Amino acid sequence: MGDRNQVRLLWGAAALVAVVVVFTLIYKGSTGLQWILSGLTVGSIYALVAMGFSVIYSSTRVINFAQGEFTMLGGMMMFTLCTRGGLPLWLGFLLTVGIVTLLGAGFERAAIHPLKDQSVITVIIVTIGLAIFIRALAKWIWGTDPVKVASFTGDKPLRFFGASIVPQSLWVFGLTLIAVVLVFAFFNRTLLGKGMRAAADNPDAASLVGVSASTSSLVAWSIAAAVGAAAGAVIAPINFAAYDAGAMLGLKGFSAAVLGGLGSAPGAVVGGLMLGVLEMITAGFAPSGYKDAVAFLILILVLLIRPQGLLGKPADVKV
Amino acid sequence: MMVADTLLQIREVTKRFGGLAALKDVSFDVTVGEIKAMIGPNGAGKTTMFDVLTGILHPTAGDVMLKGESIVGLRPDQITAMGMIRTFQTIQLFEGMTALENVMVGCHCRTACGFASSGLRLPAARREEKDIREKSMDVLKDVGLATRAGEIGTNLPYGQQRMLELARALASEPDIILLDEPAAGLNQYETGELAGLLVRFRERGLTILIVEHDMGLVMQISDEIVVLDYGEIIARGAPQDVQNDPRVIEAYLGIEA
Amino acid sequence: MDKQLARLPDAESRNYRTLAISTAFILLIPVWARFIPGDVLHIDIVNVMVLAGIYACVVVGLNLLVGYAGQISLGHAAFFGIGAYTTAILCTRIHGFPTWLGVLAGTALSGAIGWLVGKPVLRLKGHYLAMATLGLGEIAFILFQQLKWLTGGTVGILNIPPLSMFGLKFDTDLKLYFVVWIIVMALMLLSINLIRSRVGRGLRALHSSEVAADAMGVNTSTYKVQVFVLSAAFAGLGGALFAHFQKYVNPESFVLAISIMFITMVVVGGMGNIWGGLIGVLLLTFLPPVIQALPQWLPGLPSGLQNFSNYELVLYGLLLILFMMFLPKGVADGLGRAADFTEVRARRLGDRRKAKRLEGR
Amino acid sequence: MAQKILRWKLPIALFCVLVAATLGSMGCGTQKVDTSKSVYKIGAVLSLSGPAAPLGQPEQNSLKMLESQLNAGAGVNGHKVQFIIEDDQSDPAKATAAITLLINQEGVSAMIGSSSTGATLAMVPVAQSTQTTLVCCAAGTAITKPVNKYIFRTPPTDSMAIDKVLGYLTGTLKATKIAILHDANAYGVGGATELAAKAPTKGITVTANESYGTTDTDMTPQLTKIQATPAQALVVWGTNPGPATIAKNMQQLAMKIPFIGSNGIANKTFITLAGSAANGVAFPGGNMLIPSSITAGTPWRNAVDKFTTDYTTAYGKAPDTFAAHGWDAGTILTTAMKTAGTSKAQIQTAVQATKGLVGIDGIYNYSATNHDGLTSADLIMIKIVNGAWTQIK
Repeated sequence: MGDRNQVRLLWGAAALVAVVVVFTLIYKGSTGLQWILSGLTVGSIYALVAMGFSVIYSSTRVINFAQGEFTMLGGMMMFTLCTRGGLPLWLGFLLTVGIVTLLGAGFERAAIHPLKDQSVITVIIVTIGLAIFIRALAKWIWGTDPVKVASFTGDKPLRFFGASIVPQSLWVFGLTLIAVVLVFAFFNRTLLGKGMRAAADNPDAASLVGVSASTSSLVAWSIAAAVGAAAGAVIAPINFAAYDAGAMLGLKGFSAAVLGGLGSAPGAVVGGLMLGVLEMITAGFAPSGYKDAVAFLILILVLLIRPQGLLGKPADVKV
Repeated sequence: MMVADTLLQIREVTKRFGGLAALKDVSFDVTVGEIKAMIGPNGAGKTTMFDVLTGILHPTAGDVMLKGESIVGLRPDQITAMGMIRTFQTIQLFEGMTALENVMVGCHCRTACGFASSGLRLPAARREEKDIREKSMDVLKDVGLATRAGEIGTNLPYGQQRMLELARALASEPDIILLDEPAAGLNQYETGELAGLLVRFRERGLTILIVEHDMGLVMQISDEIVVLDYGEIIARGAPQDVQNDPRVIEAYLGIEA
Repeated sequence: MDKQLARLPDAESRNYRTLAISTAFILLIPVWARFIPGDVLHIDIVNVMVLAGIYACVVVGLNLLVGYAGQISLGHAAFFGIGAYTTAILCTRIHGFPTWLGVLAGTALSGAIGWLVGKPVLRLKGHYLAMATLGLGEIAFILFQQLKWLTGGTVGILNIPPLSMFGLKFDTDLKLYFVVWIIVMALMLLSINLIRSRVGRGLRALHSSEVAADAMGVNTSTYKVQVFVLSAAFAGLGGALFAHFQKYVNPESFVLAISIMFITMVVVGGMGNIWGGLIGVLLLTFLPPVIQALPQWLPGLPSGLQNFSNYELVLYGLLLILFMMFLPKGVADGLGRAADFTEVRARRLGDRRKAKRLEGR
Repeated sequence: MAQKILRWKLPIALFCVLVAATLGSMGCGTQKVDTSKSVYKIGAVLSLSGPAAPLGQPEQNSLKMLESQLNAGAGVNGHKVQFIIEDDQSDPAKATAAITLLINQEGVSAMIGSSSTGATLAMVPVAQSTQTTLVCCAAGTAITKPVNKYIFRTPPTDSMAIDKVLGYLTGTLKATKIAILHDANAYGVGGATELAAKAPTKGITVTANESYGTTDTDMTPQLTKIQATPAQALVVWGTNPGPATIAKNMQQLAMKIPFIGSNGIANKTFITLAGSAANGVAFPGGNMLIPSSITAGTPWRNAVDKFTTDYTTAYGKAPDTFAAHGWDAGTILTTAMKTAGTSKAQIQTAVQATKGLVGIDGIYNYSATNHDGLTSADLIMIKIVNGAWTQIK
């Protein structure tokens, strides 16, 4: 498929989404706006998780099935540190991110690094093992009941044009924006980041840039864990943190990452927001039981038209 | 039905990747039973041409005819079935398969048993399997790898891996075989053997299109040479003519300097 | 001498022998299972083994897809479910519908749907294929939940009759045990044949390098679809047996976690090793009860560990990681190497002879 | 030749070992000693992990408590009682395996469980084929409708809760138009379907019947849909955290219509999660949640008070209704075994003959045609006022 077609397709997709959104707005007015706002909130949550997937993928080609668990841990830590421990938000947030990042890095050294020569699927199964492990541990520590973390800046909804949104959503938007800018800058502006991308494309090139696959993997896992934890901490007040929240977040995050194109941070955001908005609009129009089915159907269709996701690089046919 | 004795006709083939053209309306024929060499500096588009010929890539423009039928748009396996097969610049033996099994894969397009008959091991399947084995053994003997049949292909020494790839290709009973730098990484002695082998096959009526950097080999065996540079044919003709062609020398010096 | 060479051992030559013996093993299990006191291993072995056999049907097929053709699927619970629901619906709605026919129908329908979705989806590669299949699995799950008129919604389908064939009624776990495991062994035989065959080589070639396989004349796109259909059919068969085993189906038995369990069984057991699927199933089936039995074996464990539901999954996750770290090619691979070891001397002996003969060439 | 022998050596050796083991064990094949003579064994399959874990764990707690209390006393007819508890991980297949294990290997005389409707229905065929009495802690109507000889239930059924809700809607709220928003899982769908079916009989029209995924984090689209209808009240059928999210979303959308929950939110967790949004929410729940709702001095009230204090001292938190379900299931079976001993047939008869048994959830009366035990009279409507439960008289 030539580049021109690619671009055309992208615009096509964008136009399609735009049409759907505009239609919803016209047809449903403020209600439609409400759906879209909710969609954007949920979408940014997906986007944040998706970014974790993308970071690890773009530098190691591995899909980390424990990404959702990092997010879950983020929420649970916030609960322990701030709600239970009474620490100020900013401190709790920093500690949360710090601890989970260490966990991520530690796990990479302990279980991923030793597998550097193994097939990707093997590593993926290891991440599944990790997910089970973390989830069980969390259940052991925090029990089965979902917990509540107070919103950062109160629950008084902000309303405009008849739609309303909780302040916490703004925090989620903000974090998403910061995260995507940082991650993007890291992979495209810093030498290390560029080196890591090269490392994934072809190890020899990487050694030229002076980045070993080993460092690359360690850094990637740390970043992914950090993003995941930050996400968990910020979304905890919206979706109640619970030991088993990771599974759903992981699933949706993975979907978003693939939809946007694995390995592209902006793609993760686009994918996440698209998924979120589509889900909410479907929930609004269709019988709500089918909303996830529709979301997945659209996802699959997108992949069939564009096998590498919306912003992903096409897989090169090299002999 | 097929044109005189030209086996492969390449007509103004152009291949663009995004902006830049890897091949600019290249045209030449390969006649039955000849050894034609395609040479040129790295990045001249030789491998791209092979990919186009074998259906891995589709030409942006132009046409390719095998035995008088256009093969543009056909799947690689269909083209192989039509009697044109290739080897790869970087050895592409199948992991975990014995030398024998590798060659047996080569027989694929000449055999028919599908999931049902193979899964149930019907008599037909057994018979076919036996034939495939024996034929593959013969091919292995041909290239002198008979003693290695039971070993995992990728564990063989480099030279023998090249030979094995050749054998695998031959097992598909091709009319024309495209060799992508078959001598790469071979030592003097092995290269000599390869040369002998190719000539022998040609005597059996096999047509060969070869891409090779080893000028010695090229000059020794090829009947005609096509020189590519930046995706365009800059010279063609008998070995010695091409050898003395200023543009060719320039092109090569160009990359050496 | 050519004959001699033509009979050279290839990768699978040992399998038929192993299959025969392992069949004997497995068919004997119920006999000695009765003498394992329940407090050693806290499970009903026959009952657990029936379920294991049912999962094995799925995993053996999935191994052909993932291990040999190198195409991943995270949605096989869907085909498992389609098989289960098909026979469940037929046998409960149509009075006196022959259950074995229901099983066949389940297998067939599952395969057919596998073809429908496989054709488009298998153009995707790697993680994108994983995502697409995962999505299909989720969609199937949601349909199982939402199509109340057909599937009974979340409540599911009750009172599914036990399996019966040629006038025999397989209404106890023990009877079903033999049916299920004979089927599993039949599927194993089928897979071994397949892997040894032209098709099998094609699949392995496709796994190793799609481009090279294409160039060697293997119609990879068709093969992908066909092997996907086959694995879907196996999964459907497993699901149908499951329905008649549990006599009740509801969507909860076909969630994403089950798909992931299947793929995990394949990988832990050993991708691209015909025994991998089987070993993976047995391993992951018996791991939890063994873990559960740990406290009584090592009474030193802290009391917090005594409550099984707390630590079982923690250990399970850990072990999964460790298995992959120390046997990254799967347990079957490890066992295989162990078995080879006993043969090494014999092989050396044989090879030397062969070598001699060849020198005399 | 040597080759061949060696090739066969390993498998054959293993094979012989197995055969030897088999024959050996047959020789000294003393079946494992049957201890059930001295101890009354009751099996329990509960969801201790997975989605239904919040139900299974309190049930396990109270069963353990009951066991120790009985054995501290005379046990049952002088026999010690043992509840053998298995985790089904909220997975039907695991539930089937667990009940088979308990009946075949452990030789239990009766069964309890499971916590969720799906797992319970998966256990029914086994209980039936082994003619073992199964007292379940799940509320799904499908379990006892039609009545199955061996299957009994402790918790109030969804239909009872629904009757209670309908009564509240017509009586207190005088509502004629309601909207339903339910979890897409078995519990939510079961309740919603029945509510939608019964509402018209009470002169109530359902203006919207929407669902949400158990793990969804935003239900505003469904709510806006409902907002667009003339519904005078919203009935939410689901378990935490869904309803809490809905309460918060309603606050966000400034929806003022009353929120009526299911007995799935009859726990303090809902109040914690929903915070201020929880105020004004009404739901059907067991009397035991508000002991004062039971006439003081009655045996039931005393039982509830004792249970509550014991449980709180044992586990550091007040019991919820699930704890009560577990306790009652245990009590019903042990009471039956007083007369029936370990004979499965007699246990079934005895349980079915239960009359006026004082439990925690209520007073149990079973019969050949009714295996539900309780009636909607055993439920009350509860309203959350300033984060605390108050009974709606």
